Parts: sequence; C-alpha cells; structure tokens
Amino acid sequence: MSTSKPAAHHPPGPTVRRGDPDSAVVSLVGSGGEGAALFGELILSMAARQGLYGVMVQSYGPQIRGGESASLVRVSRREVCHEGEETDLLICFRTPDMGRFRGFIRLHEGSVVTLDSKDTGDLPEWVGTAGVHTYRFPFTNIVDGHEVAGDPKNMLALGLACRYLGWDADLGRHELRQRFGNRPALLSKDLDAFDRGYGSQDMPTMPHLQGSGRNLHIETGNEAVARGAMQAGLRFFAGYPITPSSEILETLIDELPGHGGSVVQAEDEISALGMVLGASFGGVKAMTATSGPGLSLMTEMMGLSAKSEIPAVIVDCQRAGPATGMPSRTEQSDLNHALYSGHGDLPRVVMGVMDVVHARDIMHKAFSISEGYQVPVLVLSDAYIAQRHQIRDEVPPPPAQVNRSVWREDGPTRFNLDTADGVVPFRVPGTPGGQYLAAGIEQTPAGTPSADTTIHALMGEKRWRKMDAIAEHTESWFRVLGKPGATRGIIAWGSNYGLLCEWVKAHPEYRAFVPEILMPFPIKGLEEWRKGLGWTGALELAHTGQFYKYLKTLTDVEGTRSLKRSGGLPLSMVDLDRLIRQAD
Amino acid sequence: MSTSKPAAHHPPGPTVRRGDPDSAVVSLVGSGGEGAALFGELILSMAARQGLYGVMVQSYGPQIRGGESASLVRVSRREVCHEGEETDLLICFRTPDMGRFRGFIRLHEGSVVTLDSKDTGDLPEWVGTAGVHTYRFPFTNIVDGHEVAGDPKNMLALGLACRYLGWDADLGRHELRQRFGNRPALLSKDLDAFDRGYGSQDMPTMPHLQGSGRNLHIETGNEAVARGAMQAGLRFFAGYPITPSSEILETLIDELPGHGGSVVQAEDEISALGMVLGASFGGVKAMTATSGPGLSLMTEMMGLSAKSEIPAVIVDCQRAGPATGMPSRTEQSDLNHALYSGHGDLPRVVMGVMDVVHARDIMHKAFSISEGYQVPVLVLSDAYIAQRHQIRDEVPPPPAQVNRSVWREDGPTRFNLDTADGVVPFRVPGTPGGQYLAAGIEQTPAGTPSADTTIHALMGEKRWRKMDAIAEHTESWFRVLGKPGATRGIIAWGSNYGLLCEWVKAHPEYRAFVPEILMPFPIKGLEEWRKGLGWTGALELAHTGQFYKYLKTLTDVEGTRSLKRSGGLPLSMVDLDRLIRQAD
Amino acid sequence: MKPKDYRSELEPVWCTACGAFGVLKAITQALTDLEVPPEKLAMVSGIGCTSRLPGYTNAYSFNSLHGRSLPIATGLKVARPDMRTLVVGGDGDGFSIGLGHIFHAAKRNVDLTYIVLDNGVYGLTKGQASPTTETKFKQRRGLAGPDEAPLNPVMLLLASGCGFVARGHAGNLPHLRTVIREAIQYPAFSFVHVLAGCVTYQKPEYADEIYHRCDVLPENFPNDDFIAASEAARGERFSLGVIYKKSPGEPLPDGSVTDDDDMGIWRGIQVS
Amino acid sequence: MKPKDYRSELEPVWCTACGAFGVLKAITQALTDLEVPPEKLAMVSGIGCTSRLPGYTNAYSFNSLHGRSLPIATGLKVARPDMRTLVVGGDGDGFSIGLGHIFHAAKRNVDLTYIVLDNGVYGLTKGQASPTTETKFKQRRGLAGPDEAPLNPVMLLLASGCGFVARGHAGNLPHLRTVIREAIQYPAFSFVHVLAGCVTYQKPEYADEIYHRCDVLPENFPNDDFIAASEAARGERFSLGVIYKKSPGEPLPDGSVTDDDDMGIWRGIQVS
Ligand SMILES: Cc1ncc(C[n+]2csc(CCOP(=O)(O)OP(=O)(O)O)c2C)c(N)n1
Ligand SMILES: Cc1ncc(C[n+]2csc(CCOP(=O)(O)OP(=O)(O)O)c2C)c(N)n1
Ligand code: SF4
Ligand code: SF4
Ligand SMILES: [Mg+2]
Ligand SMILES: [Mg+2]
Repeated sequence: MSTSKPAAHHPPGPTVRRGDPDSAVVSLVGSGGEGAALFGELILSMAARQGLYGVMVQSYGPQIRGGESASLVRVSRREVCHEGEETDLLICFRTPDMGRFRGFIRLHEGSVVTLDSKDTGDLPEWVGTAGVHTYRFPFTNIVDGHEVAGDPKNMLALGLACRYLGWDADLGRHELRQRFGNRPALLSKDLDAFDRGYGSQDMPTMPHLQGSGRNLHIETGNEAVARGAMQAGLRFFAGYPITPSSEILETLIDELPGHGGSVVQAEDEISALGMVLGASFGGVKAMTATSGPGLSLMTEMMGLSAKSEIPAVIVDCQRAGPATGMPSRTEQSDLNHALYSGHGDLPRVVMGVMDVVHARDIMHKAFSISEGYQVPVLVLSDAYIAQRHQIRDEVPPPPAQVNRSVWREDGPTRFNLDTADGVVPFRVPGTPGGQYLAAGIEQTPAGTPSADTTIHALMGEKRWRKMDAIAEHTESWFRVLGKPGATRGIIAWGSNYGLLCEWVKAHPEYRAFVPEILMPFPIKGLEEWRKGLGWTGALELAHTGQFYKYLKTLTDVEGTRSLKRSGGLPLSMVDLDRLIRQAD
Repeated sequence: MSTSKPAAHHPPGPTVRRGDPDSAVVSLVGSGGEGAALFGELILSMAARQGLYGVMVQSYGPQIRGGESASLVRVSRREVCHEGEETDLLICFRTPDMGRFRGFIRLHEGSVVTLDSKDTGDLPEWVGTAGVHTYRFPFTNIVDGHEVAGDPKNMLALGLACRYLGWDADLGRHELRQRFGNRPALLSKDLDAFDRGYGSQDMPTMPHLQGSGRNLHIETGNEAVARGAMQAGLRFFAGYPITPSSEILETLIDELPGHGGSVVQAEDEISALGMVLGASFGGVKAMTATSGPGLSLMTEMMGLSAKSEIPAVIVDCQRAGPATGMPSRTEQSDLNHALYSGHGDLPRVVMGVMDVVHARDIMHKAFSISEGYQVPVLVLSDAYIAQRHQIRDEVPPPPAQVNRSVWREDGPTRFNLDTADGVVPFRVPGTPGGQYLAAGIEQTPAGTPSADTTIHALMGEKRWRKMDAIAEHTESWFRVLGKPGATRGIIAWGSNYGLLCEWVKAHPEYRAFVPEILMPFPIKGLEEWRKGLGWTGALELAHTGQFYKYLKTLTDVEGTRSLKRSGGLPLSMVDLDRLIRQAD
Repeated sequence: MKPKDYRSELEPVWCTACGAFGVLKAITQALTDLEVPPEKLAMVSGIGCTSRLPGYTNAYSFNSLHGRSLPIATGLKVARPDMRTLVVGGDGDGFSIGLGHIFHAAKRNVDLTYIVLDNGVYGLTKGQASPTTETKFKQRRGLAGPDEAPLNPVMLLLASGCGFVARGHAGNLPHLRTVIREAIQYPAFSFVHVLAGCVTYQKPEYADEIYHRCDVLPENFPNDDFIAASEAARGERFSLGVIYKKSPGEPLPDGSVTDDDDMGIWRGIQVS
Repeated sequence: MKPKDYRSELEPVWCTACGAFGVLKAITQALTDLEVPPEKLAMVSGIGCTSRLPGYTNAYSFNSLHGRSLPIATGLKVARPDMRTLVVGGDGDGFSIGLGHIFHAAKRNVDLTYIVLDNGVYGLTKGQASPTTETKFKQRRGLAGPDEAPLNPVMLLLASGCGFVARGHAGNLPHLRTVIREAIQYPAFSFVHVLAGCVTYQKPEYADEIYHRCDVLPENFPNDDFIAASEAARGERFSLGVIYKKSPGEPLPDGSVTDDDDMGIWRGIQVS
C-alpha cells in the first residue's frame, strides 16, 4: 500500500483532526444488493438500544438500483448531527468498488481496514492509507475458482464490526431477531454469518463506547419532517414521488391516516400543491413535499397561495441541479428559487432545516407561521438531511402552536385592509354567512375582482405587512455555535449546521450563526452576533454563492468572504478548511 | 365645474409642466363597443402619414369585453416613446365613464373638453378641470326620449379631433377609405359622421403640427418583438395565449410562415417552451412569449435549456401580479423571477425592453446571445410596451448577428471542458457522426450521465464561464439619458425609459442610466456613469423594490434611494415627482 | 331557497347573450331543487370568461388558476367531504392546459361535479382556438395541422372510466337543469359537457348552429351501457342528456371491478 | 446497419432482466429493418428508468424532463421534419405527469412514434403506484381510492382520435419488432403501448402474469374499424398488435373528416 496522497480537488488541510474519542466511525463498501445500507441501519439500531447517539449516511452511483453502494455509521456518546470526518473501521468487499467513493471515505493513521482474503487489489491512495492496520477476512465463498453464494457478506461484516466496537455478541443477535424474527430461515442464516464474523479472533477491537442505556430513537430527515408536521396538526398531504423527498410521502401514507388525516398521490407537483391549497381553503392544515424540479413546477401555484392568502407548507428536499441534475446528491442551490421565484411581488416565508432533530421542531414553526399569517412557507431540507438516519432523544412534546384565526358571524370582509399585521380571520367553508370569493385575480377588500391601481397598491401593502409582522415574531429564530469571544465567524444555513458543530469544537477561534428562518431574515440577531468579529465567511453548498448574495441585500457584508462549492457530497472538514484558505 | 383637486394617492408635484409645444395629446373616453381604440388607431395612422411621430395607449376595466374603454393618442414632431402627461383634447361621451380612468387622464389649463350636449354631468375633479374650455356636441341621437342608433360616435369624434388638430379633412377621408374601402356601406356611414364632426364650426383648433411628410411606420410592442425576432432569424415559435402577450403569437401566425418558419399554439406554457427546446435542439432559432403566470410555469423547462445548453429566447410581457393579478395592467415585478428562479445554479440572461422601437433591436441582441452562448435568454417587456402603438422611422437593416457555432466531424465532445468561454460547437441533428445524448441530468464532457461531485463542479464552472464571457460581450449594452454634467441620477430599467426621456428634458439637473441587459449587468458602465452624482434613485414599478435589491448584490448603493410603486397604470411625471419627494 | 338566493351580489361582466348566463341560471336552479345550503356549497373554477361563474354564486367560491380547478377541488373534497363541490370552467381551461387533470380526477373518483362550458374558443384572451374549436375555424387562423380534428370530450371521459358523463346546451335550460341536478346527485366524479355560445368570438350563428345539431336522448336510452354510450358520443351530432351512468360495482372500461371496502385515498378527517 | 449499430457505447444501468432491455432490442431491430440513418434519427424521452433508453441509442438523443418528451419531440419534428423522431418513456412519465400532452400530440397529429414502456410502477423512484398500477397493488400501499381503477391507455388513445394505436409485450420480441416498425412507418402520430416488467418493484411473477393475459390479434383483425378496436381495448385481457389504424380521410371519433390540403401548423422550414 502506498502513502496517503490527497486528490487534486481535496487538498488536505493542516488542521484536520482525528475522529473524536467519544465516537467511532464504521464504513462498508460493497456492490448493490450486498446490503451496505442494512448493515449501517443495524449498527445504528444497536447503538440506539445502548443509549448511544449516532448518524448513518449512504452513497451510491448514478443508478439507484445496482452499482456500488456504501454506508458510513458514526456512533457516539454525545448527540451528533455529523457523520464524522474519518473512518475508524473500513470494510470493503472489493477494492475496485472504492472508486466511486472518493471524498466520501477518509482514513486516519489509526484506522483499521478489513478486506477480502481473496482480494489482491490495493485501496486507492486518496483514501489515506498511511499507517492503517489491514485485516483480511474470507468474505467470498470460492468453489472451483468461481464465487458461489455463501454467508451473507453484510452479516459477516456486522459480526466483525460488532467485535471491533467491543459490543456484546448478544446485542447483535437480539437485533437480528427483532428484525428478521418473522422470517426464520433468513434469520438463522444471518445469525450464523454474524457469529462467524464475530468469532474472528484476529479482528482488532477498540475500547468499548459506553452508552446511557436509555433506548433512543432513530429517524431519517424525511421521517422527522413527516412526523413533525403531523404533530403540528397536518391533516392533509398531497405529493408526487421524487428523490430525495419520496419518503415524506411514504411515511405519511403509513402514519397520517392513523392521525385522522388524508394523503393523495397527485398526478404531478402542480396538482400536489393545488390539492394542498384546496384542502387549506377548506380550513385543514395541509402540506406538500418535493425536490427542485417539483418546486420549479409549483411556482405558479405558490403565487396563488400568497395572493389568495391560503396557508400552505411546502417542503423542498434539495438535490444537485439545475434541471434533473444529480437526483441523489445534496446541494443548497434552491435558495434563490425559494427566496425570489414567482411572477409579481409575492410574499413567502423560507426556512432551513439544520439536521434530523431540528426537522421536527421546524415543522411546528412552519405551520405556526403559515397558519398564523396565511402565507406559503417553504421549508428547505436537502438530500443530506433527508436521507440521513440519526439517533435522537425521546421526542419532546410539541411547542404551543399558533392557529389560523377563524371568521365568525359579523367578522370583517375577507380582505379587509384595517389590520395591523395584514391578517384577517379566515372564512372556513361550512360557516354560515361566510361565503366569499377566493381568487388569483386582484380583489377589493370585499373580494370583488379589480384592476384598479390604488386597490392593487393597498392590497400589496397589506400582503407585505404580514412579512413585517412575521419578522418581528421570528427575530430570535437562529442558532449560534462556538464561544462568544471567538473572533472568526461563519454564517451558514441548513445542513451545514452539522459540520459547523464539529468545526467550532475543533477550532475554538470560530463561532457560527445559522438562521432557522431565511426570509424574513433574523437580521438583528445577525448584527448583534457579528459584533467583535474579525474574519467572517458565509458558507454554502451552491456554486454561485446564492446565500452570500442574499446577505448582500440584507446588510453590509463588505469584507465577508464567500465560502462555497457546488453540491454532490456534503462538505467535510477538509473541504471547509480548503475553502477558508482559498478565501484568504 | 370645480377646481382641480388631486386624488389622495396622486398628490401633484410642483414641477409638472404642460405638454410640450411640439406635440398634441387627444383622449377619448367611451363604453365598450363605441370604438375608442379604433379612434386612437386612426388618429395615429393619420399622423404617421404626415411624417409625425406618436404613441397611442388604451385602458379598460377588469372585464376585457364590455365596460368602459379609453384611448389616449399623442402626436408629435419628434420621436416620442411616452404618451405625454396631459391631454390637450378630451372627448367624453358620458361623464360617469370617466370614473375608471383616474390617473390615466389629466388635463391642463389650456385643455379642450368635448362633452355630449345631452350630458348634464360634471367631469370628476381629479382630472383637473380649472380653466378648461368645454365644448358640447350632439353625439347621441335621442328619439322620443330614448337613445337610438345614430352616427357612429367615434367617427364624429374623429372629425372633431381632426379639426382640432388643424388637419385637412381629406386626410381623414383618405384614412377611412384605406381602412374600410372593402366595406362600402360602413365606409359611407363613417364618412358622413366624420364630415359632420369635422364640420362643427365652434370646435376650437390648435396650431397645425407640421410633419416631415415621410410616411412613417406604426407598430405595437408585441408586433415589434415578433418582427424583430423574425429579422433575427426566428424560424420556430410556440406559445400559449395570455394577456398581454397574445399578439406576439398572433403576429407570428400571420407573418412567420411567409418567412419560412412554423408556429404552434401549444396546450400550455410548459409545452410551449418544451417545443421551443425541441426545435432549438434541432438547430433552428426558436422562441416563446408569455406573461407572468406562463413564465412561472416555464421555470423547470428553463432549467433544462440552461443545463443541456440549448438556446431559447423567452419573452415575458409583464403584468401586475402575483397570481392572476391584473392581466391587462403593467408592472415590472417579474424581475426577481427572471433573475433568480429555477432550482439549482442556473445560468440565464435577462434583458429589458425600453420601448416599441427598442423592441426590434433587442430581439437581435437576444438571439445573438442565446445562439452564440447556448443559453436561455429572457426578454422582459410589459403590458405598457406590449399593447402600445408607436410611430417609428423606417426599420434599419438588422445588425450583424452572432450565430450558433456548429459542430463538424472531428469536433470536440458535446460538453468539452476545454473552452475559454464555455461554448462548445452545437451538434445539429442530421450531421453524420454527431449523435450524442442531451440530458437534464448531469453529464461528463462526453455526455455520460454522472453523479460525481467533481464532474458537477467542473460542469457548473463551464456553464457559468459563459456568463463571464457574455458580461464582457455586453458591457456597453445600456443607455444614458440627460446631460453628462447633471448631478442627480436615476437608474431604471425597461419601460420607464420613456418616462425618463421626458423627465430629463423637463429636469436638466437629472440624468438617467437604463441597462439593456440586466443579467449579466453592465456594471462597469454603471460605475462610470455614477461618477460625479449627488442624489441618486433607482426607479421601478414593483412594490418590493426588486430592481433596487438586485443592485445591492452588484455594487454599493448606500445612499441610493429606492423609487417604487406597484403596478397598474404606468408611472407618470406626477408619480415620479411624488416618489422623489417621498424618498428625500 | 330560490335560484336567486344562490347568486352573489356581483353583476356578471359577460357580454350580453353570452352562453354563460344560461349555465349560471341552470346551476342555481339545480341547487334550489337539491336544497343545498350555501355554506355547504363550494365552487371552484380556473381562469376564463366562464371561470368567473363562482364569483356570481353564493358559495365558498374559488376562482383559481388557469387549468387547475380540478386539483384544488380534489384537495378540498378529500379534506372536507361535507362540502358539496362543483367545478366549473371553459374548454380552454379544461381541455387544453388542464386536460391531464381530468383523467386523474375521473380515475380517483372523488365526488366532484365537473361542468365545462364549451364555447369552442378562448373567450377571455380574445378568440384563439381551443381543443374543441372546429377545424375550419382553426385553419382559417392558421392554427390547425392538416390532419387535426377537435377533441371529443365526451368520448375521452368515457374512455377514462368516468362513471357519469352527460351533455347539455346552455340554450335549453329546463334540460340543463335536470342534467346538472343529476350530476350533483351522483355520488362520485361526474362530468357535464355544456355546449355554450361565445357571441363575441364565434360567428353570431354559432350557438344556434350547434343547437340544431343537438338531439335530446330518448327517455329509455340505455345509459348504463358503455357501448351504447360510446356510440352516442360519436358522430356529427351532439346527444344531450345523461349519456353514461355506471352503477357501483359495474366493471370499468378495463374490465376490472373494484372492492368498495378496500382502503384507499385516506379519508380520516371528520369536520362538523 | 445491424441492430447493435443503433446502440451507443453506454452500458444500460437497468436491473438484470428489466423489461426495458427487450424494448431497446426491438427498437434497434425495427430501425435495422427500416434502414434509418442514425444521424437522421432522434429519440426523445422524459425521466424514469425506461426513459434512459435514448442514452443507449445511437441517435440525436434527448433524455429531457419528467413528463415532457412529447412537447419537445413535437417542436423538433415540426422544425425538422426530416428527422425520424421516436418518443419513449414510462407509464409514470407518460400517463401521470405527462398525460395531458398525449391527447394534444394525438390531435396535432405530427409524425411522431410514441412508445410507452408500461411496467405499472414508478421504477426509478422506487416503487410507487402509477396510473396503470393495478388497484390491489395500490390499495396495499394505501394509494387508491375505493372506486379507483387503473387508466386504460389504449382506450384513451382511441378516444383521442389517434390514427395508430398498437400494443406489444417486452417479452415477445419478434412481435414487438414488427409492431414498432409499423408504427414508425405510419405517416402521422402513432402510439405503441408496451407491457414491460419491473423485476425490482413488481412482484417477480408480474411480467409473466401479464404475459399470460395477452392475446396476439389475429392476422385478419379489422383494425380499421373503430368499434372493433374499442372492443379489443376493453376487458381483462390485453390484445397485442396493431389495434387501430386509420386510413387518411377516414372520419375521426367526432365524425369529422379533415381536408388534407388546408393550411395548418405551419411547415415552412426546409432543412436538407
Ligand atoms: C397559466 C396561464 N396561461 C394562460 C392564461 C391566459 N388565459 C386566461 S383564460 C384563457 C383561455 C380561456 O378559454 P376558456 O377556458 O375556453 O374560457 P372562456 O373565456 O372561453 O370562457 C387563457 C389562455 C392564464 N391566465 N394563465
Ligand atoms: C418534475 C419531476 N417530478 C418527479 C420526478 C421524479 N421521478 C423521476 S422518474 C419518476 C417516475 C418514473 O416512473 P415511470 O415513468 O413509470 O418510469 P420507470 O422508472 O418505471 O421506467 C418520477 C416520479 C422528476 N424527475 N421530475
Ligand atoms: S367573450 Fe365570449 S365567452 Fe367571454 S363573456 Fe363574451 S360572449 Fe361570453
Ligand atoms: S427498477 Fe424496475 S424499471 Fe428500473 S431498471 Fe430495475 S427493473 Fe427496470
Ligand atoms: Mg371557451
Ligand atoms: Mg414505470
């Protein structure tokens, strides 16, 4: 094996550190069908049972079925929302498969690598192979020179990993019984393989990571969005499948009916949001979820939500664009569209999900604002959060919600101008005497269609007054990371939160500001936080620096650096280090 | 009649001046079916025959058919692209009809008003009635106390107006013969009415406006866009009807086939742009035209144009939004959408039409950029330009065009990275050996679909390199108005150009900067022009100051005022004066 | 309640003698017959002259976006099954930009009554061709391909598996009233094709000409027979009446019968 | 040219035994039969597993946006009538998001050959229901309403006035080859419904089960008879072959006959 030499586009940073002593990172690289994802899920589940925290992410090639596939699990004593920088244990069934995962997997000097006994290939240099401890294991079953079906490789790997982590074999066996108890033949095969892996005496072992013993909860970003929405009162969902958002639709199909709600798989995204507006016109809390292409299609309908003042929550799980782009890859490049799309002066609220745990909370806030102010609210998640599995504490009860103010007899006209925050009680169908005309066309306070310059001006002001009221309501909706006295600052949004949690810990000279709401922006909070900063950067995963340019419209960012690259793999510490050095 | 008292939302400015001595403004207010538009067109046509310049605009209520309707014509010795501030002659068949046209028609102290002899009502105060000269004419034919069909009122008005303008009666008769020669019964009725109007001895007359005698050309903004595109080589158009853009489709149905091109009325706007991309993928210059709702629907398809590097020209005739808004009313509020819409980092070019004459020129430029750089180009017009009739000089021959660079045998791969300006020769179907895969998904230089972080980064850079090259190409694509030494500056875009032409003439302390291309922005030109300015304002017809906020992303506009209101009627001098005073 | 109680205060801004007046009247009459409380009535439309109808109706009305009435109405009805939901609009709105939604709505079979006012033209945008515009009219305007023919909406709806397909004429009010009434009563998705004139952008004789090509179906027409319905839907003449009405449990065009007790689009919400 | 000469260098990333392999083969065979020069061949698709087909074909290929293949192909063909234009895609792409475009393409009657690979599921996005998914399958997933039934694409295409409607099965290559060949030869819009399996998101027996419900139409099937075609389109079983083929000048479903010499969608461009 050769020494570690970084790839041209991932120059190593001088400050890169080892995975923290409280956690362990395990990676598995295989081909489609070899169950890398299942391996990751089982490890994560075992961790959760012991009261350990953790994160699991996956990666696969352009084809969703077939091709190479990898999973990476981090287990940790403290809550984490980042998969860690370097792999402690890498298991790889065939070294050529590593090719697809450049940048996804990195080793350190204490890493352990487990390869197939029959595999004579080398690991690629970019993975960082200096000083790693290599262990060989007979994964494949060769008979007469041909590979034949043998023990399931991922179960062998599970046994090996369990041993490496210093976990009890019974933990693994219990996990498999829970999972496959209803398929006894499969279970016994899997148990055998697990035991064979676990029994391999030469496998190195790391010190045991002690969990709290509390049973923790595993969730993906998409599940958290779906469940957060349900807790917030969602009773109608319409969506159209699209990677990486489909699991929101699928989770709600399974779970919303039990909460008294309805789900419709629409014929496309235009109708999905149309159905949401129909349900919300009916007084019911409603939502849709999609990804970039669907969001683009929803643009006209979002304008209708804003104009006719019908609440709607739209979740966008961003992926790399433009156009079809790279459907399974993450990016933060739908921000411009979220902030600015739609003809006409169109008020809308934009929020950013930071990680899986945050996903539930933000849905409460999204519904509060949407229902409370009768506006469309866009919640931006991304592939990195959407598809990630994360261990979290028991879910706290939902915070108090703002509900839609509802019209009663003798209430004001539907678009009454005499309202400080722009909000007028909503006329819920079925209420006697509340009949009115909702419309996409401009209307007078009483709802008559109008083409009058003055009416349009007054109505536009009314619609935008809501944004001022929302800005006040949400002025503390941001998070800061790091020590108050730190003199270097990073402003970021969305899923870079996880990376920044790690970064400020490793680099105490940094602190970070992450808004939870992007439009209206908690600008006072930002200005306050900026005080005393020297060097400042604005970080994002978008080639054109969309977030940075948006900040320019809000405040003076003269001197603030733009730290950006286009999407694909999420940003690593190595990437951030490079971006900072390039910006200087 | 009472004295002039301005409406609350139109406070008068101290600097408002009389219509200039070189021009005359005539307005007609009637009900639908009384032919106000035809009246305006005929006056304009008579002016063009004499070598006079002019502009005609119309206004109507929310219903397109029926209801009140007005037209306003300005004729002038010099080229004008603004309808003038005040009406010299107002003809109104029924005073209550004036109600709809508040802000559209304004009188001055020398104005002449012609009302029906039988009409006992007063003109509304806001029109400015101090000192006007009122003349009564028997437009209606009353028999036994009921109005019965008599002479066509608009033809009576035409005779009166002709007389007022000091034009020869034969000019009017000739005009009518040209127009209605093929319908003799109608013609003779119209001629009779015209003569009756013209014969009314008491009608005041203004000094004769002498034209050059050259026969000039009349065009609407939509016709100019259509014809400019044809001259620039358009050979395929697909569109879906929508106010105020439909006449582009209609003009091309009539005229493009004769130029060897094809027109398809698509089933919606998504397919319209889809068809355009199909034709352009075929190597043919192609365009669509729409208004805000259609533009919103085209968002996803625009991303495909950018990603797959297929040229497309998209004309957006802006109307007041959001949603359906006010379809017949003008606004400049699609700017945000044009600049920023679409998921992913999506390069696109945005241009702004300044007036009807400019509309032809800009189409040449739009096609040059779109074809030359293989990018989507959005051309923003608006209802004010689109529907306006304007007299112009003979059309100059088209400027030299940039054509699409075309692949020949042994040329580079379709998405070759080794290109300074990001452009690679286009593979036109039918070329042997040029077969390739165009796709919405990310691709390698050779065209293989890819989900690789590095490929995506390199391809994104390549696509955005074009924008740098275009910025260089177009750095002088702007206009400046007024005297170089003026110390007060206004930055504006699109159809406010016409108003600013008038404004800087009346206010020599002002000069103006109007970009022809908005993205990439001719920023060097703007910085150069700003030198020496004291007070500066950014003017636009959009409630949220979209243009102003965009400027913030480009340069330091600290100290520059935002001058804005939402749409409906176009901005008048009175409005601009008020906005300036409010901003101070 | 009388028909006029189903009218809002707004005066229609349609041209005098527009076919839409008749349809507005027939709808209010059918609502009177059915005694629908206005607060339990929803009316959703797209954009177009005829799509202004909800504004003139005393209901929870939604004059939405061009072509999108059906998705909006579907969301409303699924979330609020207690609301009687009518969907109205023009031929451009429904058969051009909105065409795809119709088949999905028919397939989903949510209890909506969809009434299309087909005047064979885009009225609001001043006279362009629609998918049901006669070929000659389109060709005069240069907008039809040589082999192009108008769509036949009744035929398409039948093919979609829609369980209730009917046709009326805006000039035959007593008949239209009964057809609309029956459509509203039908417990699943129903479709009414209404032939209506546009006095401004069609030639003046248009409505009459069409009217003379109409035949009211006989009382004993076997409208539970799909083949008979298909035949009534073809040809130069327009059959008026309930052309097809599927009884629950009868096979659909693909031959399948569905179980009514299977779980489906989730209907968990109980409002009032 | 041999079938493999119509293949590009890319290796398909479909699952082993995906129905799309057969269709790719049948198309390349039909192209061989017709001797289409690759540079005169265009293939447009939307997005989906089956929409990857153009990438594997030696042609001017366009793997465009989900549901939008037909408008793109229409623009190409009208602007470049010299290009032989095939349109391919899946059932989700064509019958869900793209459904409206089909009827407009059929009505416009531009000379495109539209081949839908119907595996009754959304393959690429991992197994959600499509408009042709069997109701039971959907209901198991909670996505079909109680009265819902799959769409019948052949029936819908017949109702749209499409002049050429055929069906094949991805497992019967010799038959599929002839059907696709005949569709490409048809001088106006033609539609081929191909039953294809998804081995990953349908149950393993799916393709076989469907196959056993197929009947190849007899040689003497009167495919110029609309009523016979409609009957062949209904029912539990799938007729394979050219189900309907209208001769020019024959009345369309609305009964009208169009003049071929009238001006229409303008075709002024002459390229090579
Ligand atoms: C997205 C979008 N595209 C186009 C339009 C313009 N538009 C408004 S109504 C209409 C067609 C009207 O035709 P139809 O539905 O037949 O109604 P009618 O006026 O004839 O009653 C069109 C094209 C629009 N409002 N929105
Ligand atoms: C606008 C948009 N919505 C959704 C998607 C996600 N998507 C991609 S393919 C597909 C459906 C695929 O089904 P089908 O057309 O039947 O193709 P198959 O994979 O079964 O061959 C969907 C929903 C997308 N790419 N774009
Ligand atoms: S234009 Fe036609 S459809 Fe519109 S209101 Fe007038 S008659 Fe009715
Ligand atoms: S998932 Fe289904 S449709 Fe997609 S490649 Fe695999 S078998 Fe084919
Ligand atoms: Mg119509
Ligand atoms: Mg499919």
